[in-house]
Amino acid sequence: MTLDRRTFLAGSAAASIAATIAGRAMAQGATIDVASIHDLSGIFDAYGKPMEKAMQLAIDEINAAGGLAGKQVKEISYDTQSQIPLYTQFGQQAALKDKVAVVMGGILSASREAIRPTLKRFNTLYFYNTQYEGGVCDRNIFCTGVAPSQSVEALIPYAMSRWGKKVYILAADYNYGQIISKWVQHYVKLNGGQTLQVDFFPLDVSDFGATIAKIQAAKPDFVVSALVGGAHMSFYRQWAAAGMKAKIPMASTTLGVGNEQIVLTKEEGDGILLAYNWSAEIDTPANKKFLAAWGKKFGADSVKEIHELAVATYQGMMLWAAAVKKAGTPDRMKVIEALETGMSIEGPGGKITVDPKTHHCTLDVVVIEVKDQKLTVVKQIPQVPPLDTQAVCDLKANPNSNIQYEIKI
Amino acid sequence: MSARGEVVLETRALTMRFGGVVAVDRVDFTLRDGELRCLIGPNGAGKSTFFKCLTGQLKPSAGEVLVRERRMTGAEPCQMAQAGIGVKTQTPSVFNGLSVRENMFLALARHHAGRIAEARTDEALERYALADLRDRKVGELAHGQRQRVEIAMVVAAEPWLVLLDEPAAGMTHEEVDALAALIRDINRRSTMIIVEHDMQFIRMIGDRVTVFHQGAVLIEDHVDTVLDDARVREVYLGS
Amino acid sequence: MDFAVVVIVEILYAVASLALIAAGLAVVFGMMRVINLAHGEFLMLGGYTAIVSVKAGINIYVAMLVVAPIVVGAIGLIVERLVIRFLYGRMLDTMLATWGLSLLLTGLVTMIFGNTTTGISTPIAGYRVGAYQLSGYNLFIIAAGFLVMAGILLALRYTRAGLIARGAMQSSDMASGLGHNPQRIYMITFTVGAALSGLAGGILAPLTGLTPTTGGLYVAKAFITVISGGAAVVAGTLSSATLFGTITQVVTLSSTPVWGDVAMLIAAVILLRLLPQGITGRFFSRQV
Amino acid sequence: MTSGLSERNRHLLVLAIGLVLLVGLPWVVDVVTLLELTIYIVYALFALSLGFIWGHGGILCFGQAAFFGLGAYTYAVAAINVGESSGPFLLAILLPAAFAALLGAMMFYGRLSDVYLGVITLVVALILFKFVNSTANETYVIGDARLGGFNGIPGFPTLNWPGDAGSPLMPDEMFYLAMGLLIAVYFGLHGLLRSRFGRIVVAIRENETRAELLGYDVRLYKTAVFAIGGGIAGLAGVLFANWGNFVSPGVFGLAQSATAIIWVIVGGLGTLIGPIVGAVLIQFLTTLLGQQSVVNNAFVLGAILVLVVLLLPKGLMPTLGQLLSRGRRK
Repeated sequence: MTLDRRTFLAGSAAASIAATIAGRAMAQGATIDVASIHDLSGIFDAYGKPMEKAMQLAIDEINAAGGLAGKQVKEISYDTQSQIPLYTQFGQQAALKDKVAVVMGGILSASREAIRPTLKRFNTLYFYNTQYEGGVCDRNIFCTGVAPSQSVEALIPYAMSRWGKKVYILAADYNYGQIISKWVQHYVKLNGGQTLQVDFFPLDVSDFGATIAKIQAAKPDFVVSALVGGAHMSFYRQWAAAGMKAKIPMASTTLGVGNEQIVLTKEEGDGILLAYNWSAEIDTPANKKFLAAWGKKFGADSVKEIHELAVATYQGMMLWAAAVKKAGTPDRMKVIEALETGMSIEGPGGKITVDPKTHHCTLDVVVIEVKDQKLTVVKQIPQVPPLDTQAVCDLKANPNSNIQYEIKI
Repeated sequence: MSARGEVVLETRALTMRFGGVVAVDRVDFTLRDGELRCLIGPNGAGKSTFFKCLTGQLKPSAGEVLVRERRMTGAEPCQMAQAGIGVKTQTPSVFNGLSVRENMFLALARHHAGRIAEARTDEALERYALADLRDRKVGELAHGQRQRVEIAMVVAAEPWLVLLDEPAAGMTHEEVDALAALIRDINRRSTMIIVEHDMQFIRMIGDRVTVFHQGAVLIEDHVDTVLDDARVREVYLGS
Repeated sequence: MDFAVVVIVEILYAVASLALIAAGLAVVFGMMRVINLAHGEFLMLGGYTAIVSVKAGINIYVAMLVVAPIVVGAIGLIVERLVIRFLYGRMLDTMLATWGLSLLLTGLVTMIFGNTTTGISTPIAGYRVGAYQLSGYNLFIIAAGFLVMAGILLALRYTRAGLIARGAMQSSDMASGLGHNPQRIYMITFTVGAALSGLAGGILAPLTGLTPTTGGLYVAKAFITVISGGAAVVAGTLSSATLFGTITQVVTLSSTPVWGDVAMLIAAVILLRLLPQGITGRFFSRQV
Repeated sequence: MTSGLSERNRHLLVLAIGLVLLVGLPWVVDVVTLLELTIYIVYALFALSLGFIWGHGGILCFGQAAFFGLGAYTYAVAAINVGESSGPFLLAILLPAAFAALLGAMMFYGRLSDVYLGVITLVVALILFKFVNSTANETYVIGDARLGGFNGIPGFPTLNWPGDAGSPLMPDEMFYLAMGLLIAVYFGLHGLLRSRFGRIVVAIRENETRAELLGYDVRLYKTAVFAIGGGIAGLAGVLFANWGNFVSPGVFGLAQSATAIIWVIVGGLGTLIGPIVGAVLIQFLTTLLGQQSVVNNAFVLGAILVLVVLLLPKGLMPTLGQLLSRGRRK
């Protein structure tokens, strides 16, 4: 995009476009503004609401410690209402009107892919703090959540060793589900297993009766669910209602990310295997401090709302803050360069380190079993690098790269 | 004044069924050039259904409609109109929301290009004595005036065959007299079929009359003969 | 063999749930020629009523089968008195006004409960057919669907109220001649339609999660089922529900739910193109 | 039409206001507001497409978003494949128009009307939505463009100066284009309605039977009107796609069709300015409501729709026109 053309255009709109494009004019306000763009209502609100709280907590802590580069940090929050087009719109507003230093946000991969081009076009730094399918290769974005080579890589062999080799995959029908289901197939094959069938479901499907019958006809050893959002919750209910819990076990790449285990009953959730970066049960000082701070700010009841994505958001915000401190300025390029030195912080989920080549993170992984509406850790794997994206992406060599790689199987 | 010209309209075993009800039952009907034919019959005799089969508003279940020896069975109303047939429906069917002038323009615009149609419209309004109503919305006019507008619209297109469904319904005595004169005038140029209820009116204009009963043709003859026929009296008055 | 049973149960379930979803709309459309586009929201309100009642400690069956229809019936009554009654005979205006109502109710529920998914678990355990596990709740829905349809049929055919209602729909003059106020009959019919929607919403609530916008998912299906069925309330709804339910489920089982839905929609388009008056407009005119 | 102004003067006034807004707005507002206004214009154009077929053609389409979405997606897919935007721009108008013609022919030659027409259009939009929504798999590609399913298509080449793929339109130029097109379409439709074709279309709305009995092939005219409406909706879709540089299946959604109906009914049926005013007013209100969280947006829109149907069945602009002329007469 050549957006530095036609600066001779008069008029205030044209002038302000020119100003935006010429580069973010720094040091305008008394605060450093940060945009939070999450789904705070609609069918993805279970993911978004705690992420927004995590932003608030992180900013409080940053400001309490004296702010950044001599200024307080101010949050500008947008609710995208679980509607993907609103990401584009709010992304534009954050970049052009609010002129924020960084955008933290995006939940579904679809929302990330909607907002990523906008923020790149308007030179606004972007942090995507969600576990996702991996492969994004773009110097303007940092991805702080777990990727398949971290979560799926841990989950599938563990589940296969417990239950068997034949797998039936259910996935949400958009880029996340499409790609993660390939990773699942990849790791199933790698461990000598067999994928019987992959079924995709649009996010508004809530009746899984026929599917449950189909799964039984296929007779898998276990089911892997990559279902997403409020409507897909009914799958777990219907699965349990049909009495399937005792018959076919299940692993999931998404359950628990929105704290589904506390919305589902014990009978519906128990025994499902998961793998993420964080569980409330991780016994480290950083995690204890984080839980205590959250409880203090939002009330003790609210602690159970914390989930994987909230923790990733908190860690993403803290990583950015550390980089601003190091660079001494919130200027986009300087912050990117600081992060690319391989910065790390100690977060509730353990040590998290930026991988300079991919802008993804090396982090700890825990395999989890749902028990009594809690995420019980059954296995810990320290410091797993983002091998999937590393295999295809090198931003040091190709800083202008701007695509999402997909695994071929 | 009996049949004079060639056959211009013919139906062969024309049948119209609605579900299990046979509204028109194998009707053979012939109309000759220049005729003024009345279709009569009690309510539910099938004359209106038969009429709608001729105008294209209903698609007959069986049988044929021939217009000047061309098969037009099941043709669309617009095709019937394009074949030169003008139709006035039972209740005034006009463009209520539009002005009298616009109504007339639309009647002419199918036959003439825009400019010519505009000019002809004003002529026609004069000819049919509608000029002083020209800017009024048709929906605001009295019932009789709307009937006049509709007949004028039908006739202005110069059809060779004019089909009228109960044109005298709801008219005052004076209006009926004027209508009878108008119909005789139209008949000088066009062949006509008139569906009618009002015996008085039929006597005024009558020539050949076809009587419908229970979906079939009961009798077809000159008006005087028909109205004296015992069977017709029985059908109309009940036994 | 076992799988055949499973397939049949799944098809029956799809037919029954379509019939349930459409029942309230069918009564209101069939009897009054009113297309209620807030129908989906009536279902949604039935669902919320049931869930709120259960969470307040009421027995789940009471909540679904008694509380939900009463509450939604009452809402229907209010809606009829405030809006619908001014619009009788203006089909298009009624559609638009009820569409507005649907937005309004969605907004209202969002303000009260938040735009978020809620749900309750089904009260019936699964059962076994040969090697297969089936949801027990599906059987409950099948029974409920057919009972509701039979109930409407019997009520219209054999009760005095049904007779009067049918008479009024044929000719409101006749009904008033017999000393019945057609306005009152319309009011009662609409209320009953709303109550049926509430009942359906309550029954379906435990199955799928509820959001304030759930109504939108229902209304299109109900609308298509009822219009394709044609004028006859029970025969129409049952025949189109059977057709669409079977198509949806067969295609879903052999591919995915999306194609199931798409197949149903395409079937609806073809059907309406061939039978513009709906199935019963052609084959069963003059029945209920 | 009765109004205080003569018809000619009224159109001159509309033209003048349109031109003033076209030239003046970029000078007085900042870029974010200009972007916001551009989307109002896009919606106004979409409303106009429905207002034309409904208010003048008498066809109530419950799935107008089908053509809007088709325009948006056609543009996105074609732009990715072609690069230069002129061809995709035209294609994205012609394809929805052709699709509307086909669908219209199917409906009107099958003599479907009223509710049945409503159901079919709604269902067709739903089918498109469901189909596009389930194309996330990489096997759904057209040329170089992946359909993307729920994700939609981000980052396709936006409109450029004709013939020069290297110079995309800037936000302010997008505004000029959208506003210019809105004015052009408005007066284009105005001229069409004054032509013989347009007068027959209005006559068909007034009384279909009479028009047929006069020999007009109603099916053909309605199909043509529907196709024109589809083309305009497609044009609005193209602009929408370019505005956000993003399309997703939501453009086919029920909500999209529904809002258009609200715009038209609030603004007023049977006028061309009504749908435009309706779209801008309602969208402005939506934006205002979006900035607070006390009252829900849908709640207010729904209430407005109910009240308009009950109290102002003709819509805002025609009612306003009547009031004005009554005021004059006194």
